[in-house]
Amino acid sequence: MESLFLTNLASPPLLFFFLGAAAALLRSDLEIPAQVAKFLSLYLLFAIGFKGGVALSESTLDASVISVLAAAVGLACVVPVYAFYLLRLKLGAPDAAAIAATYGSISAVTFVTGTSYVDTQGLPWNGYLVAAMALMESPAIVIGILLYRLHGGQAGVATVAHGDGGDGRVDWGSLGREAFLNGSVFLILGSMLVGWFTGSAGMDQVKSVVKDPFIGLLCLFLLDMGIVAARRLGQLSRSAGAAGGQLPFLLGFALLVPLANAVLGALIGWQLGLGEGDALLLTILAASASYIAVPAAMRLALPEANPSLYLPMSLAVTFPFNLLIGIPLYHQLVIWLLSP
Amino acid sequence: MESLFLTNLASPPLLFFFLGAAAALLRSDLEIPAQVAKFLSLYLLFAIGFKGGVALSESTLDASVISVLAAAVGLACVVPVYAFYLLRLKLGAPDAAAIAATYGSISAVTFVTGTSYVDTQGLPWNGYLVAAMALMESPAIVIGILLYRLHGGQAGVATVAHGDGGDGRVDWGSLGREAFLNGSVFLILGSMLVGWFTGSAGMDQVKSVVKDPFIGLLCLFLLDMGIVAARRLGQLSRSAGAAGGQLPFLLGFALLVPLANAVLGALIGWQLGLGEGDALLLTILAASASYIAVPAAMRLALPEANPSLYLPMSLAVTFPFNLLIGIPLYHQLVIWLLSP
Amino acid sequence: MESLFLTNLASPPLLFFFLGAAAALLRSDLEIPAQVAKFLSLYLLFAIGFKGGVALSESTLDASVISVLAAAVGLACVVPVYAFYLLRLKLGAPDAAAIAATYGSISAVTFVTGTSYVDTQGLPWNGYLVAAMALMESPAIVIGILLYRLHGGQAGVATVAHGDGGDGRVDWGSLGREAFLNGSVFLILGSMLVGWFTGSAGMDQVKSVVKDPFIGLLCLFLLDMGIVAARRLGQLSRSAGAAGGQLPFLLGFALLVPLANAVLGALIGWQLGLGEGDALLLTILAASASYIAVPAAMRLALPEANPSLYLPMSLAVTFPFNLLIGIPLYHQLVIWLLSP
Amino acid sequence: MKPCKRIEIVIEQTLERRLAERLDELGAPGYSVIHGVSGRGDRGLREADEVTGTFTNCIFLIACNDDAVVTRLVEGVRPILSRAGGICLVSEALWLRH
Amino acid sequence: MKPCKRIEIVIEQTLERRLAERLDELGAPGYSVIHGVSGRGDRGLREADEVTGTFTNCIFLIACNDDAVVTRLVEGVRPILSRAGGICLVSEALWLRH
Amino acid sequence: MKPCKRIEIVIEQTLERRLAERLDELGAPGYSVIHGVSGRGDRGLREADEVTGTFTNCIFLIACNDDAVVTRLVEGVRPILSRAGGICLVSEALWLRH
Ligand SMILES: Nc1ncnc2c1ncn2[C@@H]1O[C@H](COP(=O)(O)O)[C@@H](O)[C@H]1O
Ligand SMILES: Nc1ncnc2c1ncn2[C@@H]1O[C@H](COP(=O)(O)O)[C@@H](O)[C@H]1O
Ligand SMILES: Nc1ncnc2c1ncn2[C@@H]1O[C@H](COP(=O)(O)O)[C@@H](O)[C@H]1O
Ligand code: NA
Ligand code: NA
Ligand code: NA
Repeated sequence: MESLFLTNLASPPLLFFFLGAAAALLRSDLEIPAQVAKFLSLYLLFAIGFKGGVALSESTLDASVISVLAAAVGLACVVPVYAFYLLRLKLGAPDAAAIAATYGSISAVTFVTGTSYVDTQGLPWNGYLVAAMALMESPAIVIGILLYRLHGGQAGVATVAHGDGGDGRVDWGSLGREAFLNGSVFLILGSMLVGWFTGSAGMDQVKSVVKDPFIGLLCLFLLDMGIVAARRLGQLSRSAGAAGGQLPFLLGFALLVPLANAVLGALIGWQLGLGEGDALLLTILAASASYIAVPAAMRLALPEANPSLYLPMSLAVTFPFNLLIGIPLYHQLVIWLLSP
Repeated sequence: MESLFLTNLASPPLLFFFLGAAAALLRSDLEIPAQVAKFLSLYLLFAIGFKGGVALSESTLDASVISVLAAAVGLACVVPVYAFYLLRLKLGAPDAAAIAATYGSISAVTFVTGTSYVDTQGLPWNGYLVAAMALMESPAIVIGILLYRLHGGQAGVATVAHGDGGDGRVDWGSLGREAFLNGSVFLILGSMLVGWFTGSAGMDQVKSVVKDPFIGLLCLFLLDMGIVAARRLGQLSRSAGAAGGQLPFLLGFALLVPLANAVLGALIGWQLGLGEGDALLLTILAASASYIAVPAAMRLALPEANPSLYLPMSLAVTFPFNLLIGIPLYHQLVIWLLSP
Repeated sequence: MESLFLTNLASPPLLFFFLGAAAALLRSDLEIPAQVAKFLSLYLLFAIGFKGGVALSESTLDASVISVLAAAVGLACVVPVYAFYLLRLKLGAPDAAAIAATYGSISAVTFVTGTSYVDTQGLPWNGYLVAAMALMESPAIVIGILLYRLHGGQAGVATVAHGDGGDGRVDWGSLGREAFLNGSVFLILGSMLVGWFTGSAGMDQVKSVVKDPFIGLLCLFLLDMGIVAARRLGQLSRSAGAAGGQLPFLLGFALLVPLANAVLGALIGWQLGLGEGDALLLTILAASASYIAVPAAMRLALPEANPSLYLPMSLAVTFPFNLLIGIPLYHQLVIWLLSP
Repeated sequence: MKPCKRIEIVIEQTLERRLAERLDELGAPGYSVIHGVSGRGDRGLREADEVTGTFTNCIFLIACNDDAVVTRLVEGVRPILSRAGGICLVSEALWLRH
Repeated sequence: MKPCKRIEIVIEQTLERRLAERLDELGAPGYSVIHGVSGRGDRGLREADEVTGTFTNCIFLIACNDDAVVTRLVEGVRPILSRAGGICLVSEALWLRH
Repeated sequence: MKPCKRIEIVIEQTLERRLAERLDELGAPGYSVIHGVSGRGDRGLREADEVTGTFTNCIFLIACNDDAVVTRLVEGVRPILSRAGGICLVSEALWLRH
């Protein structure tokens, strides 16, 4: 088991994440220009989507695949519900809804780092997990908003919450657009379609963009994420303090809920009879929390939720935790569950 | 013939163009950051220029090459003239001149997509076609301005048209700079020179930038072009409406003039005895309309022409038409002409 | 000897630098977007750092390595001192200090171009030279400031020089941060650490980013540097004129001091018994002058120094001189010194 | 040159499109948007360093010479600002008619 | 602090260099240029999304404390704006002499 | 809407962080920063074209409704500007309270 952690530690992407965090903590002026960082994130979605689509085109879409996708979506619908009621113990409805959506959805970058871990371990995995990832992004956004409407929509500021019209009604059109046509969701799904349609002939044409530089560019992107995550950490403690001394609760949530979700994910993978690589990736998906798609959508759908809570929780706590400890730990869990 | 269309359809660059268009039409917030999109366009010019230069260095520059280059330039001088008089039937001199220049010049990205089509079809082609492309960019700009001066320079706003000095004279210095030292023209020509000078030894040093990732990066650039093209389509119909219900005329122009030019290009290729790949690329050049070099130059030389006409016509109508239908159609035409 | 110059001339990176310079001189609007240019510079530091680290992990760190590193740092401490007193003959203390720091430090891009020259020549070189480069960046910054405090800190504007507090004291905390935690210094050192830690297994994962596209991306970065350098040349002559007709002195300095430093570097390399490649790289480091790390730090530590002097001197005079003539000349010098 | 009001709104990048649509609805004669703005305000530091736009601002500049429209614009953006943060400044200027 | 005029010009990115040269000719004491500006005006939406700069704007800010120069600048840029689009605003400010 | 001052400072990109810290010390209620600004001034052309930020500017916008703080801010940034270049403008505005 120890060796899983060590292998993980010696991976360049992880080390560049911590290099970036060190730069920010030491107040170096190192910074990836914003537009390039944005492009690197698009590149990762494009590449993982395309790879997944090509893999899909080479496998058969049978009942077992459908059941994995259904289970993944189910998980993405259940997690925000239990998370919301847990969070309501300490937080108002808007923050609880936004954080619940964040943890119900997934982090594509965590998944992508997971695939590079799985590849390094020499484990095979199936392309439809990319489809599972894409399908798990959006439901939590819708469910988060619904829970908020159910439990807080009647009060105060909330009456002018949606559509800015002051009439207290949900604007389903724009909510749907923010959930399902969100740039990152759209790009993964679209690239997956293109990859699936063009198959391995398409892959031959683009593999020196989609495959070869993948880990190297992931390093550069994680360098930036490390910088940003370290900067946000301080913000989290200030905001959580201002919100009534909730820091310990929020930190606990950001570390324990992913673990609980990982257990759920691993159990599902085991029940569905997935292979080691696939089960691990599903577990990583379950454990991950969104810091790109959901925050962007939440700012539009729920602006009264404080982004200085949900964004740092997922980016600066859960993400590094998953990268550093989570992935090898979940791997251990999966090995243990799958071993006869 | 059908199979040419299908092969073309299954090409990742084309599909990413339409994915981008779908994103924009569905109002997704997917977007390639502006500075990166600009850089990708520079990359494509750099790469195609370098490749062309290296190919040139490996071939002999004989009379037949010279005659192809001369024919290409001739075409680029004739097209804007007939296009201008055609357009004057419905439009004022500034718009007619700008659109004529747009269709007389070429689109490097269409050419680049054409080379990837030709490569996919396994057809050989010669580097001097890149030189032909570079030489075809600028003449139409100068001719467009000359036609405008000849036919409209005397009236109204036009008297302060050039050099902003209100004296009605053409500032040839800056016109020449805009036509021939335009960033994109300069970069293609310059990269071609470097490629030609350093030859295959130079190519060995840079081929993993210039060659390998070419199609993959073209996909990402066309994703962005798809987004932009779809956004501009609406603008075209509004502007053409405002200009007096000219939409049908302009759409007809944007579809039929490229076809006519393609026939001209194919005939020239056939007369000059070019091979299938070369003749097809020359045809594609003839059929393509500029949406990078010429619009930038026109804004400087002819600001009273409405960019909401000429830019969407070439970017949102002619470009996708060429990509989707034009290239395989021209291929069919060339096969038919060249077959004994 | 002539052939060294010719080989150098036929290298794509060099030619793209001069292509960029030509674009700027001809007033073409060719330009690499600022954020991408910044990212390319970070990429080069990342790649050279990682490569150096991996090379380090494969060599043994013995006494001879330590002595090279010590000699390199020593050189970086001595050069700014003699340069400062030389410059004081004609310039005020702030400008003298800033220029001295510039020439005492090194240019990572010159080094990087040097490694591509050395590779092209088929000469082996050792990874610890990257460490030498990283260690040579910062000392000159600190020494420049110290010299300034020693010789000018008492007068006029200078009394509010540091920390903006008007109390005339050096803020060592922020000076140290600017010297050693400067983004570019930090990124080289950090990437070197990651490369050293992950070794050749890490290299296998990232080599299609770190190695393969290196020269091609260097071409694109140097294209931009050529544009910027040519633009700055005019500024240098204006500023030097305004500073009292110092242009000849400053040009002489920018050409002769690098030569002198090169001789120092070559002598050290020879004394330490380095191989041809290593000795040449050390010579190039000695001869190079900073135009990224030091200018950024100087603006913070010594804002009264005129950046229109020190930046153009290193970027627009010394850098192209080293690229075009310096590197093959230093190679000749090293061959001559090392030949038995 | 005719007198007009200059309205400046600093708002989160993610809300750019929504604010633009609102301005259109409210009859703004036009607007310009500056991107990639960082800043500090009641909600702390926003460093424009992050890929979602959540910690990035943009600045809208609106010139408007109809005072009734100015009032409508200001009242119309107020609820967005009070829910999502940001500031709005109004100042006097002269608008060059060309 | 001395009184001055603040001139703001929103113009198409492609014309940046030309406007800057014009300002130099007209004797502007200096200027600052903000890039990558999107907007809406008489000529429709300009989304700053396109590689030629044709649908991107930039904003010039000019501080000028000489009223004669201000008039010259405004009159000098008027023909550019009337042919190429864009707006120009003039407002009052105080300029810190340092 | 309450009256306030609009302070605009054009300063070199490399000094952004330092100026921001200074503004915090001096009690600015908030600020916004526009990046990638080019310009021309006493120290010549600055084309925002270079990777160190040495020839790039940024613009700080500060709204402040406390005149004592305004004075403190202006006096506090003056030494930075006189040593490093740049300009500072102060104008009147109304601040929308939301
Ligand atoms: N006093 C101020 N002056 C200038 N900009 C401000 C000010 N207060 C807030 N801002 C800008 O508005 C953004 C959001 O403000 P807030 O909602 O107060 O956090 C900040 O990030 C700043 O960019
Ligand atoms: N009323 C306005 N307020 C602010 N900016 C404007 C306004 N009208 C036009 N603009 C800007 O000027 C650009 C060109 O305007 P126009 O020539 O009217 O299309 C627009 O894209 C906007 O960025
Ligand atoms: N009169 C002015 N109007 C607007 N911006 C100016 C003016 N003077 C200087 N600037 C800006 O301030 C920067 C530094 O000015 P300076 O220190 O005078 O070179 C310039 O690059 C411009 O961006
Ligand atoms: Na999750
Ligand atoms: Na054409
Ligand atoms: Na040196």
